Amino acid sequence: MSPFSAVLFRDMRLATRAGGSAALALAFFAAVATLVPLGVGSDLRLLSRIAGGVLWIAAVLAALLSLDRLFQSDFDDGSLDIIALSPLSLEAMSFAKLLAHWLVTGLPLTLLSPLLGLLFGLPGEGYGPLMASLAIGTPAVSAIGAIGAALTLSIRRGGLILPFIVLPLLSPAVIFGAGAVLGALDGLSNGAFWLLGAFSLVAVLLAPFAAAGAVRLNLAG
Amino acid sequence: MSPFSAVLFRDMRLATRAGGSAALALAFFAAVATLVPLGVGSDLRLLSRIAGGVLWIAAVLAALLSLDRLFQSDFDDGSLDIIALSPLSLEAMSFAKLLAHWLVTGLPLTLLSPLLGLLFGLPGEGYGPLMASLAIGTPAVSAIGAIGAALTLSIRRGGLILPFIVLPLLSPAVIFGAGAVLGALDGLSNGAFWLLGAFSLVAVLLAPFAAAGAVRLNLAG
Amino acid sequence: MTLKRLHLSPAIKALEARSLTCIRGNRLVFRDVGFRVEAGQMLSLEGPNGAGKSSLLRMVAGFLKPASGAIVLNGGEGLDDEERGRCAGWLGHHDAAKPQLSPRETLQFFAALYRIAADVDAALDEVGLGKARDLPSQYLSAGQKKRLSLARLKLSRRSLWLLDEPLAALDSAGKTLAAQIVAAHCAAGGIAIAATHEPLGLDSARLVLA
Amino acid sequence: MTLKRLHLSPAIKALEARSLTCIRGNRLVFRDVGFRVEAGQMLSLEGPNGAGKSSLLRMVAGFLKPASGAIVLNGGEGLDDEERGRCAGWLGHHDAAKPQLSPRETLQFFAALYRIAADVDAALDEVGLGKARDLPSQYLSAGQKKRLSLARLKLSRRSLWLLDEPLAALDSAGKTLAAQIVAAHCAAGGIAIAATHEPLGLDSARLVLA
Amino acid sequence: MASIFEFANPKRFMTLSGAILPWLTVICVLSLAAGLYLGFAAPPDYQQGTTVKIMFIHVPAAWVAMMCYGLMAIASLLGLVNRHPLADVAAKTAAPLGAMFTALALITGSLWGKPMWGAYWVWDARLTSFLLLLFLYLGYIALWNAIEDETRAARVTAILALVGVVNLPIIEFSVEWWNTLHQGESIIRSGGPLIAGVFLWPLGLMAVGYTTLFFTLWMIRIRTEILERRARALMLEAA
Ligand code: HEM
Ligand SMILES: Nc1ncnc2c1ncn2[C@@H]1O[C@H](COP(=O)(O)OP(=O)(O)OP(=O)(O)O)[C@@H](O)[C@H]1O
Ligand SMILES: Nc1ncnc2c1ncn2[C@@H]1O[C@H](COP(=O)(O)OP(=O)(O)OP(=O)(O)O)[C@@H](O)[C@H]1O
Ligand SMILES: [Mg+2]
Ligand SMILES: [Mg+2]
Repeated sequence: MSPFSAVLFRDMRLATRAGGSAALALAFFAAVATLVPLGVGSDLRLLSRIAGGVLWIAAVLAALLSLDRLFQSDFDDGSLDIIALSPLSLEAMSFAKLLAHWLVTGLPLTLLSPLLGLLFGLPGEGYGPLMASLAIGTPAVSAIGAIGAALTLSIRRGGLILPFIVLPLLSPAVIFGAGAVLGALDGLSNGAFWLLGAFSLVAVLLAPFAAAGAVRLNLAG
Repeated sequence: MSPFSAVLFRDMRLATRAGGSAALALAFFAAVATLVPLGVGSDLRLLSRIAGGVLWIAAVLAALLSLDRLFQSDFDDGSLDIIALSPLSLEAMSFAKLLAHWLVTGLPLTLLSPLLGLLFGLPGEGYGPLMASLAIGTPAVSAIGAIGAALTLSIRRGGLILPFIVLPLLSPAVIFGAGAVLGALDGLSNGAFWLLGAFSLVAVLLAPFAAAGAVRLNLAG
Repeated sequence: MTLKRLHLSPAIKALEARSLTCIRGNRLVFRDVGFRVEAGQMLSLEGPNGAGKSSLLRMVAGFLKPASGAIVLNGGEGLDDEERGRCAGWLGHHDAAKPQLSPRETLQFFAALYRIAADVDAALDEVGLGKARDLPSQYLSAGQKKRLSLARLKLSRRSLWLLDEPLAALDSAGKTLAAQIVAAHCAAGGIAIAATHEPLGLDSARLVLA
Repeated sequence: MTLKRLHLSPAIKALEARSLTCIRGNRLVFRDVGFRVEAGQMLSLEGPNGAGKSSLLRMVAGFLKPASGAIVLNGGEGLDDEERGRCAGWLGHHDAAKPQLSPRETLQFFAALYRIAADVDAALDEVGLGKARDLPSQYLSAGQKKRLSLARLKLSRRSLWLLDEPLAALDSAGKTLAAQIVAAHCAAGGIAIAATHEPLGLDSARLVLA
Repeated sequence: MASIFEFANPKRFMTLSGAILPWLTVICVLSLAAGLYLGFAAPPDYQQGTTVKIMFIHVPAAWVAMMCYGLMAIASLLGLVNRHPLADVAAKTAAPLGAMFTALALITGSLWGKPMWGAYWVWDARLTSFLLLLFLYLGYIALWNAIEDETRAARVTAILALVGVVNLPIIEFSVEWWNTLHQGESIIRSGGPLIAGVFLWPLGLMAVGYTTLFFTLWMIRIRTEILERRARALMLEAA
């Protein structure tokens, strides 16, 4: 196993152990899917209209919930020191970590999204765009979240500052993603998918470098 | 200063230090207030209809986000051992902690709610019920969250089991709380406030005992 | 939600443990362990890593229930676990220092929590933290954190001290200081039980867990 | 995102630190500290709590930049901080053991990360963790965690070992074991720098920070 | 002091359950077979057509799911108060069964919903409260699995079960209230289908079948768990 996949698999394993963050996608999904009707009422027409937006917001919030620990726990227990001295560059490590994060949160959320569509009475033509937009866009959520997590590393409980850093960066993803779903429902063909894809690509390419830079600064200890 | 207020003020101080959970209410508020219109579209009629529900959901999610560390960090760093041996009973400690949590999250959320109402175009008659329902109901959120946090104390990253435990227990609060706002908008006078108040009272009275029981069991270490 | 009144720990004449068995996560850690300590005495817990020293201390504090056996104060006056805990001063593995709070804030919190009217600054000076008094604990060195724990222990007016590796991370001056503090406690009629891989250099009974 | 190839640490002939100054959070910790260690030697860092031993180790590892001065390998071949780090084996204060992972999983991860083909089980047996091999690390005792760190250190084929209180929490057998491991490393031409309040009992140069 | 060593002598339970189990199984199989036969033989409902037959597997599942929570809570209370390990085991083993029956009711219900309401899911009061019940079960199971130490896990989860039992009626009520307050969506809920004798018989038989199925499975799981623990205790003794 290469150093890269060592980090990737370890992070995924940690996430899928009892109480790990893979449960998060599921738990958060369940939380949001039931809370929204309880809060806004059970009218299926209304619910189907906001399904795409709700899922996108859930994706972002789920990322926020788990991302602050992306580097923090390795930092606190000294694992980051060990990793920093390994043959793996911090850039590659950051990429492995964000990939693992996406695989255990973004991907399951995407795969579960049709179920929420069902619960919210989403019309048939909405499912394709819903899944596609999440599949294309959630990598950006993990990537930008990783930058934020690295930036707030040395701040105790930085997770709570994270929203301020991450949200403005992420709002394009939410706009394009939810926009793609709504557009499809209204029969509009729009450029949202392309924009979302481009945004996601840039985010994923840049994030490892930004995150590694921030981690390096924080290693002083 | 009494032992009770020692814990209360310490927790509030920790929450309001850089990166503490007082920022949480604010950040989450900002997140929800900006993301929801982005996600579901800017139709003010729709937004004003869901404003109450959205705020209530935000309150619950914000609680989930911060509550898993209510006892966890004291448990991890040994503070809980010190507190358990103090003259303060674990019941009183649990109460101090949930009170502190409410003062730094539920209360600010309540005070900020009119701002969100404004952003979402809430009609004038909605503001009173919105604030009142949050003021009455958010203590229940902190209380039930405290039970969940204590139950998941000895579990690494127990925060991710938390949603499943806390959600069903909290659903009455969301239903009554959001229901009170909607009812007011529709001009219906309903019993939601009374029900919410009763629920909140019961939750706050029971929580310290349930939480203390769970903490005691988890102290084995 | 009552505040117990036991905050000035009653003098303990003797602490006795009778054939304790410890099971953790379905594994037997030790069985049939017994000892007796009297006022003014110190007991050293020894034994290899994983023998159960820390676990035994947690049992005495009342955190961990023995699978069998009993711990008895003063020949069996019948204090329950929680009340026994109210006699105990604890110095554990962990610092119990919040990273965001300074040593002074940490001790002030402790004093209020334990209802102790104490000169916090003097206590900090005594353990050599005078200069680092207002630095967030996150920035303290390992030994400085341990010194903070020592200061806390000393402030607590508890008669039964439970110490888990009290010397770890301390420099030689710190070790001497720790030993002095424990010696003074015993001289005043207190009891100390210490798990340690380094002798404190004090007169003490020994209990070796295999 | 390149994978560096330095994973078999090159033999180091000498490591030299020249008039290092350490400033942390606007406080001067030490100034003008210099030393030189050669292949096969060990250096003990001594000094009171808060003197800056841990900070100095982090400087040598390349984590912390000196405010002034330089650290030079082999008389100045010009490896940068990160490359110097690739020669270093690290045993820090923290266990670097994930609570959810067992010792075996922890070592397997380490071996893969450092591209070491090693018999993980044998390494665990050697440090006395054979029985606790599959227990989540969360349940390890303090000394067992330290032993896990020792196993990791031994597996790493790095030539420059940086050790922060390697003996803390170990029982006497564990201390002997740790000393043996370090001695073997130096005998094989490695360098060890250890900050410790308890002598390892090995021949070593001493550097005292005031 | 309950401990693994004195693992409160469950011998009586073992002999008793060993004697009852075969009979229970026989009743279960017979009533399920008869219920299914009568159910399929029943004429299609004039209103709901053949889909009415889903009722026979749906309704008893819902009943058993709720009964199970009650039993789990009682066992938890006994475990917490009397410290009887048998009660702990009973509570622990009831939860997955409860979750299973809840899921069964949800799945059959939503399969029924498609022909009846035109959607697999609507936010109806009963449906919603059942979904919340499923979460409660899942949370309970997850908590059990996450705590290594058995005794501790039993006590901690017992607190959850009891808090849940206080809250269940409130959930039930609030959901009912929530759903009837704001919307008059045309859910064919009120009244329900007229239950004629032809439907009543198979339904009753299925109810007996499901209930005995539950108790059979429960007993088997309790027995297995006891044997496992005994084996572990013996290993400890030997260690
Ligand atoms: C996921 C969907 C559903 C769930 C979770 C669900 C849940 C339940 C529950 C909990 C009960 C037992 C209540 C009691 O005995 O008081 C029940 C009974 C019943 N359900 Fe459903 N149900 C679902 C869908 C449906 C559908 C689509 C129909 C048919 C239109 C239906 C018809 C009935 C009938 C006739 C009873 C028995 C009548 C009674 O005892 O009140 N259910 N269901
Ligand atoms: N929750 C747990 N589940 C399973 N095993 C545990 C648990 N907690 C501790 N143990 C095991 O119990 C044994 C005793 O641990 P303890 O911490 O009491 O040892 P110790 O004597 O203090 O050791 P050290 O000298 O290393 O500090 C160890 O083998 C440890 O692995
Ligand atoms: N980030 C920081 N900001 C401010 N001061 C710091 C920071 N980190 C460490 N210090 C201070 O630097 C000094 C040196 O710390 P260091 O951990 O290097 O000491 P040490 O020699 O290892 O002590 P010990 O023997 O207790 O382990 C301490 O006084 C500490 O308070
Ligand atoms: Mg120990
Ligand atoms: Mg140090």
